[in-house]
Amino acid sequence: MLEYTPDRRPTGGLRLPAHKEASTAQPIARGFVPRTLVLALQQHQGPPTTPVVRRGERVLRGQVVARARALRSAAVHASTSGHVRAIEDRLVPSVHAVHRTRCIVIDADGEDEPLPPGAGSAWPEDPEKQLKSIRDGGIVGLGGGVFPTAEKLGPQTPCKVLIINGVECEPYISCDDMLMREAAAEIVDGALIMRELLAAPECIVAVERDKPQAIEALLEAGRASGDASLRLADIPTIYPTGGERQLVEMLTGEEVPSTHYPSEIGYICQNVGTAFAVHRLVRAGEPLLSRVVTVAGDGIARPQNVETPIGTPIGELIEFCGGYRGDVDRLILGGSMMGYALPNDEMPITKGSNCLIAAARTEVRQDFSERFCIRCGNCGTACPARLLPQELLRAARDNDHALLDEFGLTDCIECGCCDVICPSHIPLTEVFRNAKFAHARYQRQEVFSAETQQRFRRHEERERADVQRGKDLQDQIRHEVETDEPARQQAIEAAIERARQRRSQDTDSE
Amino acid sequence: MRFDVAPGPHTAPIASVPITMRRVLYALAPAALAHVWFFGSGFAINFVVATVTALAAEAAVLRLRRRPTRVPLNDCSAIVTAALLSFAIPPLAPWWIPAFGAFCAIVVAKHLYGGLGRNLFNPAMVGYVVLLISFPAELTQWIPPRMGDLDYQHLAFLAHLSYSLTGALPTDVTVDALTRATPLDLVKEGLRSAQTYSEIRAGSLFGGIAGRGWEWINSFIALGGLYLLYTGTIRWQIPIMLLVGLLFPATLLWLFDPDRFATPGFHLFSGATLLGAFFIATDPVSAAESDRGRLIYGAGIGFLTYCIRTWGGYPDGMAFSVLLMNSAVPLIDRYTRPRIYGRD
Amino acid sequence: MAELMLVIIGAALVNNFVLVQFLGLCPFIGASRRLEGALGMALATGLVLTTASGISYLVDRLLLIPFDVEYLRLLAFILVIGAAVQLTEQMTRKLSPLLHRVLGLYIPLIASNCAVLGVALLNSTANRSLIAALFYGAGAAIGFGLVLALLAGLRERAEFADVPKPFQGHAIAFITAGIMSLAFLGFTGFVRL
Amino acid sequence: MLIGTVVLAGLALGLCAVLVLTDRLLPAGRDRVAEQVESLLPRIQCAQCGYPGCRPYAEAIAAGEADINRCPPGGEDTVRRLAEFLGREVVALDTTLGSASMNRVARIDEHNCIGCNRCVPVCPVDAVVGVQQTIHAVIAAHCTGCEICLAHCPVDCIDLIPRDA
Repeated sequence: MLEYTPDRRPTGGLRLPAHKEASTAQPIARGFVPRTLVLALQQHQGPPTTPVVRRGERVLRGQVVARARALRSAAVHASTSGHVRAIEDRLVPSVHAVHRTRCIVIDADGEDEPLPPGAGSAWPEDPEKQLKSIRDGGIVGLGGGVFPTAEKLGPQTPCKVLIINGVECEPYISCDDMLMREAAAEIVDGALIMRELLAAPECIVAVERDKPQAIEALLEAGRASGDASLRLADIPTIYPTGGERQLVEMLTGEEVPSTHYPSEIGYICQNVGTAFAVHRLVRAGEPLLSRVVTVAGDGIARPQNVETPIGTPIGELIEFCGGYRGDVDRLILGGSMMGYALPNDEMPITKGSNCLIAAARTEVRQDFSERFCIRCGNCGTACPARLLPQELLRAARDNDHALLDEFGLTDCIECGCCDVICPSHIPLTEVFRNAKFAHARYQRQEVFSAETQQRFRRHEERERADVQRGKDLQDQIRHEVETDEPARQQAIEAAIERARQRRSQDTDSE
Repeated sequence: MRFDVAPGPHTAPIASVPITMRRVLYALAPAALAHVWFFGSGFAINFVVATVTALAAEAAVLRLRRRPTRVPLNDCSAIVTAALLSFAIPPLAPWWIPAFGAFCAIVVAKHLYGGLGRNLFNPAMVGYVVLLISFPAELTQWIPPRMGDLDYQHLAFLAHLSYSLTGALPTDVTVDALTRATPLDLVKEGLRSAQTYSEIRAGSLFGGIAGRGWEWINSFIALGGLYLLYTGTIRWQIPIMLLVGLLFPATLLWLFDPDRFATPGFHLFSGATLLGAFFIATDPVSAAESDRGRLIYGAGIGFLTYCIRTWGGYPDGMAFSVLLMNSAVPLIDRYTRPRIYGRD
Repeated sequence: MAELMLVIIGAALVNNFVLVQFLGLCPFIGASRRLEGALGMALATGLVLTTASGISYLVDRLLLIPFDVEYLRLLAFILVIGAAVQLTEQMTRKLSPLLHRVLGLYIPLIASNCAVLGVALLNSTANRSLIAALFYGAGAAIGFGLVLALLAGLRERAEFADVPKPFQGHAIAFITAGIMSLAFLGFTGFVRL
Repeated sequence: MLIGTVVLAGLALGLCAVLVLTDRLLPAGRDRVAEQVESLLPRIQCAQCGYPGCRPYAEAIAAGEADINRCPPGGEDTVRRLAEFLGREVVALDTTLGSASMNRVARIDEHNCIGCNRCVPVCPVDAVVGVQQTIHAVIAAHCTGCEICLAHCPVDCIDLIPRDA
């Protein structure tokens, strides 16, 4: 396995303090079994799954509780054995915000009884069936995007490079780092399986330079795997080079067009956690039942990484890590840059939750007083998508949608760099998020207006056609009247003649 | 347990406007001390008068427009404007010169457009140009540096203060005795009257590279500038390109005809070159916004300064070229937008 | 050749028609609300300026002086300028209908632009060759166009500034133009004509 | 004196000749301004601007006869877009013309509809479905909220509800 450093400099981005020392001090805590499970039916980007269990039914660990129909989906499994208490709507954290969705609530019985060994299906040979079993194994992208892995590994544009993303550049999050240190061999094996499935000529594992133990472990595992074409790229510690688009530009120099996904131009990015899950599914036949979650922040007694069963309520996870310490100002799901604040801690951990920060008052932004923009351009320099946030801010506040298109609002990845570097403390990311909603509504209205114009044009054509048909009819009648006018005249006279003769016969007969 | 919900990135911002402005003031401090050391207390008096007028004018305008006065006042951008203005005007200027200059800068150039961040032109330069054009006499009353071997008369602090406030001079001293032309004036008049540059340089007011006293002040300014660059308060595009825009034609023409053109070193260390490069042109509000735009903006100021100094009527063209490029900024911004990621 | 360059720089920058000689102020303020309109106006006025200065110079040298009817100079020049404006009007209506609509009334108003008449008269009084007159007209056109584009850019940016009520609209435009003319005074003494 | 008038008359005639010549030579440019103006309007054909549809209103604006603030469904946004496109002053919206808005759709009250079929032909986008003697219905996805059918219903059973209700 060849280690190299890409010779490109990332565009924009910030060097942020990592805040990862506390959570990487001890190894991943394993063997945690929660008391209850709340399994959301939709824990991936795509259509929701349908439940296959009823209330009161007993389920075992690893048993499918919700089946996925389309390929663009992923099944949901019971992460521990127990009884299904109810199937109801609950508040569940998704990729961008908290939303209400149907969940299966299971009361764990504490035995954690697994399925009988023969139950798991063996790893099939034919690639089509392999994708189906990945989907039925509930494997999704664990980097935070929760895109169904089956659909991403499926046949579309031929894959040029498979990128295993272990960059993890956002502060506080360290689940990938610990996973790479402790399970490097499994990750490399999972990567090779995926590469075989995609028939990708190249495979690059990307790790940030500030994770030496992880790089060491991966190099060791890479040499052991004996695959020569595997490469490891160490990436400068600049946020947000971990984003798909930024990583593709960093590793290949090619820019993903703003209207496409990286997978559509041949670059498949998979998180190290996903590679590990694929390995577990193929080698041990075990579906995605748990994931490593970083629990960090000054408000936690024992910050650490925990292998958490999917569906564990956050409150129980925090209890496992020693509960809160001091006054916790904010509970953030995700990193301190792109994560969002949770209203309470009763919500469950989903497949996409990679980090939980119980932030004390000093760790998070307190004052939201905003000044005028002094056009210093720092945000433009820090923007990884090379946008001009100060112009976007002005267009958004003026809600001038043509200008928003021109300055590339839809290309904003909401990484938050411009917010952090702005000397006037303007909440730029929040402004852009709201502007995106308004912009989407504006675009829908434009499409609706164009359709209406078409419908009105068809309506007018049909009316003109009716009027035209009316005129044609009249012309036809007038034509007929003129051409056979003499014939009609004779017919009338003949009729009069007959009438006169009949009358004369009546008078003769009297 | 319930928590409060706040939007957006949770990391606290790492910069703020007051810190930026205060850093600029710290960077200017050594040069200000050198100015007082070489040219007497004139600078200090002007600075105090300008700052008081600037803050008073800002407070008055904000109260007149019923706007909160506490936040804008403590970002001390008005003090930075006053400081830059005091560097530009001669030490021996009556009190109403800095006062009127600061008034024009703050009220006309800044608050008529809506306050910090909205002004189109650099306030300090607008104030200075208004003074330069309306009161040319007072604006040329420069005094020679207080060097050991120079035997020019100098005013003590109290005499200076009384002249500034009342215009009255001690009995045996006249204004003409005190004032001397600046090195830039000497060079321009000398070259115009067919003297060769080396003859002019031989004059007593000239030190190692440029005007005596001024060399030191400008080196301290350069020091302050490097501090700003190091702390990231300003970025390298504008200062470097300004110096390139100025020194490139200077060296070219100097190599072409050393007698009729001043040396690049002289241009670098005289007049407001370094002050303009690190403090005036890098005013974020009136400068171009994208990095490419700043390259053009800086180079433009440097080149125009050189043209005005060599062929123009005024000794130091920095103020005029800053305003000229400020008026070109909207066009520069429109045509130097960075290419968005993923779009051709 | 250098002398011609000096004529252009002189007309465009040093004694700029709008900001130093204060000629042609009404279209300068009127047409500079939007940058596209301003660029269109700059082109139209530039076309009129160059053609009018050329033709008026010929009319002056070939018609007025031989028949020594120089007292009719003003009338003849107005005729020439009117024709040039009508020519520009036709071209904009045919080539870019949108620009014609955006500028609307301002194209015929070029005829009343004192910079255009100014160039024609200045050309005739100063004894210059035809080429110098054309360059002088071109310099005036460049100067007018440059300054109009600059002000349009500044005014578009001033729209976002929260200008106090009494200064909104044309007032802030005049103040901006005033500061620009301050800046252009830096060019005084540049060209010793 | 005579020479002066002759010179001026000659000059004037010469210039006119040139102008007539250029007028014929220049190619007639295609006038797409009306099309572009129409693409800025909401195009829901509500005719509340006083013109029978958006195209005639766009042509009137392009010709300079109509003012740019006569489009109720477009609101302030359309006025600003038209002002920016045509380089004119932004004028306050004329609110007396009507209150059509794309955020509302028509709904026929099934209890009162007598199947008179008068609303179907007047709907500019054929969003009302139904034949004589049957209860009619509005396709919400196609309805633009232009309020034209409201006036034609003899039993007044059509009312406007928010679009995403």
